[in-house]
Amino acid sequence: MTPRGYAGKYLNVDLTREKIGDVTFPEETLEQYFGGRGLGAKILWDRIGGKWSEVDPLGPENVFIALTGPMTGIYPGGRICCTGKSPVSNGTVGSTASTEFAHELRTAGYDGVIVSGRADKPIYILVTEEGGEIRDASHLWGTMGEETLKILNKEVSDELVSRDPDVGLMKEPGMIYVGPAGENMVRNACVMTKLCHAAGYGGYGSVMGSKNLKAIVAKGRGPLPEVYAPEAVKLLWKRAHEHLISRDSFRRQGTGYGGWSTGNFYSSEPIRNWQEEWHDERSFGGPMFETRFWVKKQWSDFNCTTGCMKVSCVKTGPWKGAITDNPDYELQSYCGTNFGIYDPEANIHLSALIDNLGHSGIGGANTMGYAAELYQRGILTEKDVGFKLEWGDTEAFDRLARVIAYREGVGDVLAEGTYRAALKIAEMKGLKPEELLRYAVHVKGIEVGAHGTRSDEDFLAHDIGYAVNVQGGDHTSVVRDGYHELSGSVFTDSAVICNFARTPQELMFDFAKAVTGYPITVESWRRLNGPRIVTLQKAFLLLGGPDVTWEPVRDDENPPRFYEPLPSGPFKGRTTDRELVRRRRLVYFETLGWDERGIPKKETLEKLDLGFLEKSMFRLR
Amino acid sequence: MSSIWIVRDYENCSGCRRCELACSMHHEGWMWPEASRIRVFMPFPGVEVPHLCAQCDDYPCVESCPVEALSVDGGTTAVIVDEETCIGCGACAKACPGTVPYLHPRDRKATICDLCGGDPECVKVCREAGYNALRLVHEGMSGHRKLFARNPVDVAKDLAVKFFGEKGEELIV
Amino acid sequence: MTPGGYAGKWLDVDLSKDKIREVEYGDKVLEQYLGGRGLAAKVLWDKVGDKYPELDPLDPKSPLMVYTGPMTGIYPGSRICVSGKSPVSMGTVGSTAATEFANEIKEAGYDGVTFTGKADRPVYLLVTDDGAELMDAGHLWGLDGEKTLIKLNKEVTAELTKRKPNVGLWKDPGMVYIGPAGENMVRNAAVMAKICHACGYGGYGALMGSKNLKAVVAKGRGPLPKVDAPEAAKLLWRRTHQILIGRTAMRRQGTGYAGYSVGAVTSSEPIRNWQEEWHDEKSYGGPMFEHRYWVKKKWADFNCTTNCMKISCIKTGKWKGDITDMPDYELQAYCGTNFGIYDPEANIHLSALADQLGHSGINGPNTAGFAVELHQRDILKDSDFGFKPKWGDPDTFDRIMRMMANREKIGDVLAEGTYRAALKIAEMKGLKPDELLKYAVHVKGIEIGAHGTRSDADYTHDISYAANVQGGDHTSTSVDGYNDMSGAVFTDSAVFCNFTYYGVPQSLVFDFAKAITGFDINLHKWRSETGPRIVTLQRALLMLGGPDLKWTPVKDDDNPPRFYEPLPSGPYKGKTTDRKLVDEKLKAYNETLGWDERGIPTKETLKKLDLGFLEKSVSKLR
Amino acid sequence: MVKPLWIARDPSACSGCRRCELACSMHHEGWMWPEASRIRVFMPFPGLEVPHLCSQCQDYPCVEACPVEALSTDPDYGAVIVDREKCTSCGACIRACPGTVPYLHPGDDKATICDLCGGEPECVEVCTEAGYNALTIVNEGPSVHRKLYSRNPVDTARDLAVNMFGEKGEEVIE
Repeated sequence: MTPRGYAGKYLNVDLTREKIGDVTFPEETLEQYFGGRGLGAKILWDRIGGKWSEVDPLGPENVFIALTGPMTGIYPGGRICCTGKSPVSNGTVGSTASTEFAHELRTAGYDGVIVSGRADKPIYILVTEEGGEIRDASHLWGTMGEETLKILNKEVSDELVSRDPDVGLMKEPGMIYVGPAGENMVRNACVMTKLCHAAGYGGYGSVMGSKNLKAIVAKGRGPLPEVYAPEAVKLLWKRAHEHLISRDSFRRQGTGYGGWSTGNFYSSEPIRNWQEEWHDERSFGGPMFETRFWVKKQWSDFNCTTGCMKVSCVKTGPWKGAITDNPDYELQSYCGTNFGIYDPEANIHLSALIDNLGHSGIGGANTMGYAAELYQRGILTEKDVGFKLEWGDTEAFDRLARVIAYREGVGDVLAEGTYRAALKIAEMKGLKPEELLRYAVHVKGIEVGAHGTRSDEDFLAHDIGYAVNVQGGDHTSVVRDGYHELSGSVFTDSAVICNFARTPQELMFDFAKAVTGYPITVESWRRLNGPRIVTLQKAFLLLGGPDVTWEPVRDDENPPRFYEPLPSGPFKGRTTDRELVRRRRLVYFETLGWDERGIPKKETLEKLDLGFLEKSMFRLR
Repeated sequence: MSSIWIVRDYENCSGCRRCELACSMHHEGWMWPEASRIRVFMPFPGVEVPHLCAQCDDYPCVESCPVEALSVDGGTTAVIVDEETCIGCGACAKACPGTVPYLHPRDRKATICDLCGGDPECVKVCREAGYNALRLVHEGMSGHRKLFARNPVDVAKDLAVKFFGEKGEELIV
Repeated sequence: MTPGGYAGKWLDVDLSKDKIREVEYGDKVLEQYLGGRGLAAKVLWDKVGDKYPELDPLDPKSPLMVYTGPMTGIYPGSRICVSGKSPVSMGTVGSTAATEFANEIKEAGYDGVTFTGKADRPVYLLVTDDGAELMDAGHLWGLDGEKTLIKLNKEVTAELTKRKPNVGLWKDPGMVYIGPAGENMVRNAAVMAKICHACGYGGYGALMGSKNLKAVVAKGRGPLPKVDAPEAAKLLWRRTHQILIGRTAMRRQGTGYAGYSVGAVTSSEPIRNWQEEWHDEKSYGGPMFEHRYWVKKKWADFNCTTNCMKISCIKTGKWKGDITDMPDYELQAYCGTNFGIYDPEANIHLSALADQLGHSGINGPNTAGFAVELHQRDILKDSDFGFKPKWGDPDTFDRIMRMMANREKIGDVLAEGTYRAALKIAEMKGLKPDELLKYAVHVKGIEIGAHGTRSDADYTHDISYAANVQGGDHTSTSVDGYNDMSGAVFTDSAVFCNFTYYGVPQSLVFDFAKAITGFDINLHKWRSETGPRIVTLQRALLMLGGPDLKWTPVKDDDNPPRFYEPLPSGPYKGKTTDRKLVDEKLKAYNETLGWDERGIPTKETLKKLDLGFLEKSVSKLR
Repeated sequence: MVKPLWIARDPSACSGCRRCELACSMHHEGWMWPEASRIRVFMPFPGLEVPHLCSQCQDYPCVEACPVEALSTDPDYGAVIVDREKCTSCGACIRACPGTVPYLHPGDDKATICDLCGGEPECVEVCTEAGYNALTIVNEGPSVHRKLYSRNPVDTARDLAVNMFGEKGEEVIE
């Protein structure tokens, strides 16, 4: 009997042998790992856990997984979770993005798509109620995000209507796709969807690119999966929306006001590759985006009333026609203040370009900022780059983004992501790696989100937030204390719902219980499900390889720059407290039942039903 | 009285100016658009901008007053003008990033929105007409407020581009 | 003591002698004529008197009135009224438009301005709290509406800021102005406001042009005038707005949906110069304007919550950058179906062009349509135009309207308005006038509004235009000489918007008028005395007419010939205006108003309505 | 006379949250079933969401076109009522509708058309609750304009695109 809240089956695609079939997972696994980030990790272990260190993330053996969770589409803010062995951290990241693809997949009767192997020519996968099929995508290979979306929209809609002509108008399919960056396997490229939504962390765009997989498209017409207690769910659904509607300022501003306030209030915004974190450029304030550029002021994703997204459009000047979301805070900062740019119009242009190229707005822009600092310090010269790369020069960063996406010249090195680019450039320039890694702001290879830890005023990032995070610099899953975030981001990324659609925890967990019928509580998630998922991800991270393996404790650390004193703003001189980080790291390991080097202890693995990890963890102790 | 703020969505403003009438009727007893604490600018027809105090977090107007005629209402966070003390020098208007205060046509006293003690009349008539260009929210002090103290002509320039695209840049000079 | 609702002072500007005086009108005159349309006719007579028939409207001595009314600004939907001896009908028209100028001039302490004489160089009048002054407008002469407004806005705001720098920001001034059509004295040119609002009927744009008067600008900082019963007025103000807010369809669609429904449902829309009045072009429906072009969906004028106005903007293609209102029904019809055009984008362009050139959106395109029908009937040739005009081709009408505004080629003749152009072209082509007047759709020289009478399904019927002292003006059509006296005659004299009058109980409106003015004003008194007084005065002036033409009683009190041809298509095919009914109702109308059977006011009526001063001139007409 | 009630729709105010689809399907089908909702939100391009539902045209082309008289109009509010037994899923009503609004139900393949929830549409409730007001109830009697709203959502989206994005709007939808 299909577990409640699940469509009940997953599409399994082997691209090398062009074999497509359905696969299911025992109810016990679903109860333990739920979906998305958690279930993805378990699938990865079952498939390639044994030879994890040897698997090349960009090789055919790596598995690209797009999963929903039991609450996706039913609870406000439906998202898709992309995961697999990460080409950036060599561990795993539960990288989510809001998209209609998620609930379309579920209404087509699938909870996820698992892709292994490598296609010999560009293809995309179409999932409908009749099952999955592999279709040619050669005419799509090389197209930018906006083009891909337009062409696929029409092509698939026409195809589905032709198959069932008199059923009436066919709504558009949902889809996830990669841009040129993913196709050219830029390591931190992301999986794009809905023009400006991205599963940004983890570099899964390059994993799709490595499999010649241009897109996965889904269109279903069935109902959302049955739930355990329908009437309870309907009541909780109403109450959840009432809560979301009550948050007026967030609905009004979305994250589009952060570009000024994070820098000005919290001094934790990346400015010129994190050389500073404070600014007071009023030209970059929310109203300056809203009044001139927001053509739609409440743009929501499936089943969500927050409407934190906005549609911006540049209507005049050289970048006329650029369309993207507010941009959301991460891209306001990374494609704005991080480049020394405080002009909303330029910021919208660069955000739209980065989305269309398929770069990760955070990872890609971090690497571009890193290159600009090397240029500032003379390590990279105009000859190396091929053009002048001054801070604040939008044209230069526009070219740099394209050069990296198409791996031209220095772009080929920078396409390896900030960490590996640092090592390569050190080699090229005959410098010691440390001299380059000083400016690389990453943790475990994953470029840090736009929330610094030095001011300690930020609402997200503090001392060990990134240091011990199994998803490295991922700001959406920063660690607080090894306890709270387990029922926070670990839960939302496994139930695959939006972090911003959080309602009071009892309501969310009652909702989860009413949907699945599993005896989930905040407590059970914080003591068992959460630690189990995080420990499994920690194991992957520790195994690492093949090109990089992280050194326990030494690499469970903030980037060097986060220990330099802040040079400006009200918190000038302040920095992350290294001693506090060391102490809290130990407490964190202890809380999760890991030894002082962060290796999961034997009894912890037993307790969390992760016995299968003992053999490989033993070797690391 | 919890701290309140008037959210203003310029795009929704219809230009009916009922806020000016409601405000002046409340404070002056009769319709007096030029004595209303909220004044609707229209640098170009169709581009109407309601202009009113944004209660900046650092209150530059209160700081700039040479005779301390301006104070802050602890409850509503509104700026309160002591008419006797005010000498009509206009310092507060110059200090305000959006030049919101102005001298009353009757007695050249500084005139600034006092949020009607917590239940603004302008918001009522705007909501009644369904425009929601002015909305009352119960939110604490925030640094974003000051960003809304902008010269209405600058706001209008942005609105014109949003409404009319390229043509918008020629309309407000 | 000034009655409630009035600022109490009017400006009297002699442009020839650059002299500006302040005048006052006694309570009696104000109670009898109220303001706007009524007061303007009285002041016109007082200034001209029995020499009225000899007065050429475009002569410097011809006065131009720019008047508000007691309810302007206070009652929802404030407007300005422009009047004087009409260069088109030779009578008077209370031509109104919604604009902030109206409440600004009252806030500056004046109820209106009367212009006489002619300035030796282009000027504009600036009215502020400190009085009025004539400013140079040399740099504005020749500019289209949009540029005039942009320049004047900046210039006046800068000037006022310079004069009183530290009072804080100066709000934008209100203004009325003319475009090239007015400057070149196109007979039916309009007085423009707010880019797309127009005092369209009467040709007062030409009157302003003839005086070298480019614009009248006002910025006041005072309160709106005191009223007789403030608390009652406030209560009625709230009550009226509640009613206006309840009218969801009018607020949502404005008149922007009528371009389709007046044709498809009531078969009374001008198509190819009224040759047809029905169409079912779905491409011309409201949603086709709303989704693609309306960039602002709720645009309102001062103190009004109907917000029937919308703003359209063409963002792509040949006419990128054109901005106008929705267009409102009259221009959707006259700059659209009347040209055989059913494409919203072309209609928006032509409406914007008509507004920028300063044409009246109804009268100008009526003449343009008349010209193309003459070409269709081979009376006018390609050579007259300089190109081959075609129905349905936007460029044809774009060029004709520009030619009319700049009086080039045939444009110079067409600029005289449909009626006089018909006479001139008959002369030029050696034809009998009637052969051309057959296609001229006007009454008393004033081109008819976009509501036909043949289907009888619209609000315009048999004598709506025939008995109307303002000819083809669709906003103040005649009904029975009693009910219509409290319609537009009242709203154009109290000067507020028709759309905020219909749909609000008349008793409420008249209570509001009483609360404001303190006059003994009620529905019956207005219908039986005040209304008839104003209309009788207008009738007298209309029939005195001159100098270049005089209307023949009864013969000219009639619909245009075309309105007696059977409708060629649509559900009302074959139906037409019933001539017998027109004659009957016209007699009843004259009788109700106390006019003789030729429509000339009798001696007793003049006496009864306190219009004795007209007797000497009117007696000559009997 | 039909009681005055109509769902006024303003696509430019639609946020794309699709709660109307959920509320409608929960009401009619008992559970969240976007594709079985009588109102479906089309999104030909992100940002251009168009709620697509019956406009109760005053001449009811769909009712006229039905070969087996499965469609009728409800006396109170003039909604189109589908008799699911009689319906043979031939699609005639779909082709007859100027906006191709009806569709065949994914569950029982029968023609599915909005019945205005008997006068208190659920979709309007959730839309006004969220403050978008893309769907609002207006007490207006039948008028010729209703049929004009029955347009193919892609055409409406093309217009919205130009309105929102200017020239670029012409390129975003094939």
